[in-house]
Amino acid sequence: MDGVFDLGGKQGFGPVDRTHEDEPYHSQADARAYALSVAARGERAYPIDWFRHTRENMVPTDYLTRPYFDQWLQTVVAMAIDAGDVSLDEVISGKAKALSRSANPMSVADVRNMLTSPASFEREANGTPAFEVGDSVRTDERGRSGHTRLPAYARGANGTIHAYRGAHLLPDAGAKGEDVPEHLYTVGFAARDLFPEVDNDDTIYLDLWESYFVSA
Amino acid sequence: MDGVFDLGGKQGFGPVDRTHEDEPYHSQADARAYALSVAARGERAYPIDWFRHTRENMVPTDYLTRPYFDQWLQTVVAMAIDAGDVSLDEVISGKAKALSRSANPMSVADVRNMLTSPASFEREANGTPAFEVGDSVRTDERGRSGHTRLPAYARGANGTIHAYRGAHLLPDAGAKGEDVPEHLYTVGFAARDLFPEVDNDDTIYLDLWESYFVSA
Amino acid sequence: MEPSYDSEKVAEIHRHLHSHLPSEPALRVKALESLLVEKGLVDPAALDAWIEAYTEEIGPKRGAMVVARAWTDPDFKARLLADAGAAIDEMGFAGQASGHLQAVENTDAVHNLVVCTLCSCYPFAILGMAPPWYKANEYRARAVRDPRGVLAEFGVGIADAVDVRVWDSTAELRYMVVPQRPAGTDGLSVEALAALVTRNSMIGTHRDLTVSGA
Amino acid sequence: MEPSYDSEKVAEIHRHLHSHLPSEPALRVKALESLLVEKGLVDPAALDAWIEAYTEEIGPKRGAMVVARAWTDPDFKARLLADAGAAIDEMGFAGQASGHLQAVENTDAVHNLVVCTLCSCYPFAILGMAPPWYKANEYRARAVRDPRGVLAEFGVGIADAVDVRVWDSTAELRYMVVPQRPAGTDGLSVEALAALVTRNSMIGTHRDLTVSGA
Repeated sequence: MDGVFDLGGKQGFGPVDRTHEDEPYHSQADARAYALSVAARGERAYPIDWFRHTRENMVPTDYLTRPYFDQWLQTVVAMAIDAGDVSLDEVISGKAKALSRSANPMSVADVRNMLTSPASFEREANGTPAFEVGDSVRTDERGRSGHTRLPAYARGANGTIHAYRGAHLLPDAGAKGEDVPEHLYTVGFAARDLFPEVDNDDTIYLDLWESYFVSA
Repeated sequence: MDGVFDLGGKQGFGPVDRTHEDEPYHSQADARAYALSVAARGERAYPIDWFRHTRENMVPTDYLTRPYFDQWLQTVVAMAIDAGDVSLDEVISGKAKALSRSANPMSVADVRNMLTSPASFEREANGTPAFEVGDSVRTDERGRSGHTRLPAYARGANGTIHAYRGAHLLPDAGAKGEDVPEHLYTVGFAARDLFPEVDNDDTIYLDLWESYFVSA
Repeated sequence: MEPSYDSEKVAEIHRHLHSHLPSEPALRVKALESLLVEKGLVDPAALDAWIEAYTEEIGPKRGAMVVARAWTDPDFKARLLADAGAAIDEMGFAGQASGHLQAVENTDAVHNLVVCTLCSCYPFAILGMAPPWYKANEYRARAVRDPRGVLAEFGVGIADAVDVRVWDSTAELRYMVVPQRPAGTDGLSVEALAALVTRNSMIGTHRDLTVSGA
Repeated sequence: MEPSYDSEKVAEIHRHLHSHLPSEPALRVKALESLLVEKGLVDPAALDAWIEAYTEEIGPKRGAMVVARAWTDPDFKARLLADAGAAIDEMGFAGQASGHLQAVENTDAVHNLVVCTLCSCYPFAILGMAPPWYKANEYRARAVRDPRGVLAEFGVGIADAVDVRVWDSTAELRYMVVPQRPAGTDGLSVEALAALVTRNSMIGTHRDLTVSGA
């Protein structure tokens, strides 16, 4: 998907604002928005890429102007409306018509469990990886219509396999509710091959799935 | 330049709002902003692409959220500050410190003249055009660091020369204050070659300069 | 002084203006107008002349006259399709952004649509002020990627067999669409025909003109 | 019901929420919290547990302990660089977004910088909440294109001879930078060393740690 969220390499952005950098939450609303967005995902194990794709489909100017966890919260609410756990009318009116049929909210024990249990996105591979460390690869030129994790700045670019990472769930499929393991690689790109004005030897690394490459 | 202004093909944008479509100006402020932005460019013949590039360098969220002529006006004011016709302090304080040394504002007669005198951007060509109607061309993959007029959606794409348009001033140079004539072509691209989800035979036409192509 | 042609410098100026000018558009415009007039950089009479030109004089009626003449005068139509800038000059309509005008013709098999994805370029001299939707992010983003979807929102259905041609006018060429002459208009005068031609039909977001002018 | 996995549907829901929810962020959050609690979709005690976890318990001190141990324990450092997820699990720090953690080491010749250009992914379990700048458009846009310029804004000058490696963590791998141990710290305890490690040094926007901890 091409959209305003794909910010890497976009020009015209000014200095990085470091306000509030030493507090975990920059406001009370920020803290509540964070907690709500993780707690309300609770019972449903939404694929992480359906969450990301739902966020990507926010009104573009909201995406670029609203606080980060505020966006998470709206995304979780949009997913809940989509899945029928709450209705758009209820959210807009602020009046609950009935308890959610599926209501079985995340408990404090669930929270403690999630805080100590990292999720794994690695799965059994189908077949052997096509590339080895040191191989040259070229990325897909035009991107994909739906959710995908090849940033626009690295499309149609030549890179080198830096590491093989096993088979991970393919985000493009995850955003459609499908579990598709695919070989994942870390790929190094010479910054000068990505951005015309670069005149140094810096390297940009991206973790990319095998189907994002067009040829060796 | 890669930036939020390069909107062609970006996804996530909703329905087209047709409010105020039958009035020349959607508000009094819109009318004033238009008039100011054309009148204040007056005496200085800023290259059109310096104007465009200055607009492209607005704060990105302003670009996406502010009215069109409001953006034009701020762009003209930014160019005037850059050129020293007015100071940033004067604009921010709203208090003129002195008449502009260069003040020789556009008159009503100048306006009438501009309203009946189309500008030409065609110039004497240097050399013969490299391509003919019907030739296949491929556009540059990575764009340019500064102002340019090859939209991101048509980079690294194969197209066909539809028409030769003579030599026109190259925008990339115009944004740097340089007059560089270069052969201009109208190029047709199959929509299906630009956007993965397209399944029809529609065509997108773009007017592109010869240096935007990498090979025949 | 001359312009710096320095991207970083103007970006920084924009950031200062973002931070210090009123955030409300009408107040911002008013503040800038006062200063530019006071500095002597703008003559208020010129402002009124610009506004009036596109209120009273220059608008889509010009384009409609051009289209109606093309429908009734085959020689003019040939000249229009060959060099639209020169053809509209014959009618006294040459002006802003018409120097490299191109006319593209709808047929039973072709529908044309005009956009400028990079900055909303528009043929002012022949169509007047662009409608807000033409300048909107939504139209600029979607017209090249989903022209049929955009057209459907405008109430225009395009049969699968009809090719859509989108003209993304990002250089100095400007485009106007010559819509098809509606049936049942054989006896009409050029003026009556012009009254049937909508502004949107000349951008391409309207296709089937009717004798009722809807 | 199951999710629709329909982009258009959720985009339309977002547009409704854009139009109908309060435009002020704090009011929007409050309104949604009331409803989600009333619907029984959220337990207020769980909200407090989430907030407290990242206020009281999980933060960059964890990462700093990992770095200090790596400085003083070569075997641990080798395990950390080979499989950071497993290594931090040894220390009881495994948690959110640490399942595929990678540690990348600064040297005299290399400086590492971490970003997520597509959505601000961050190793919560080991660094706590991401600072606002990490999630900001500016950092996401510029860190891959002009890392040296961004670093200069953070007061970090990088010699031409030093290679910058930017890790754009858009998949499920997360990255932490292992900064260089400052000179003059030979006699310090692991705890004292950990106190020298800044959060930004583990993201890469700080390079030269000092014994004063600045």
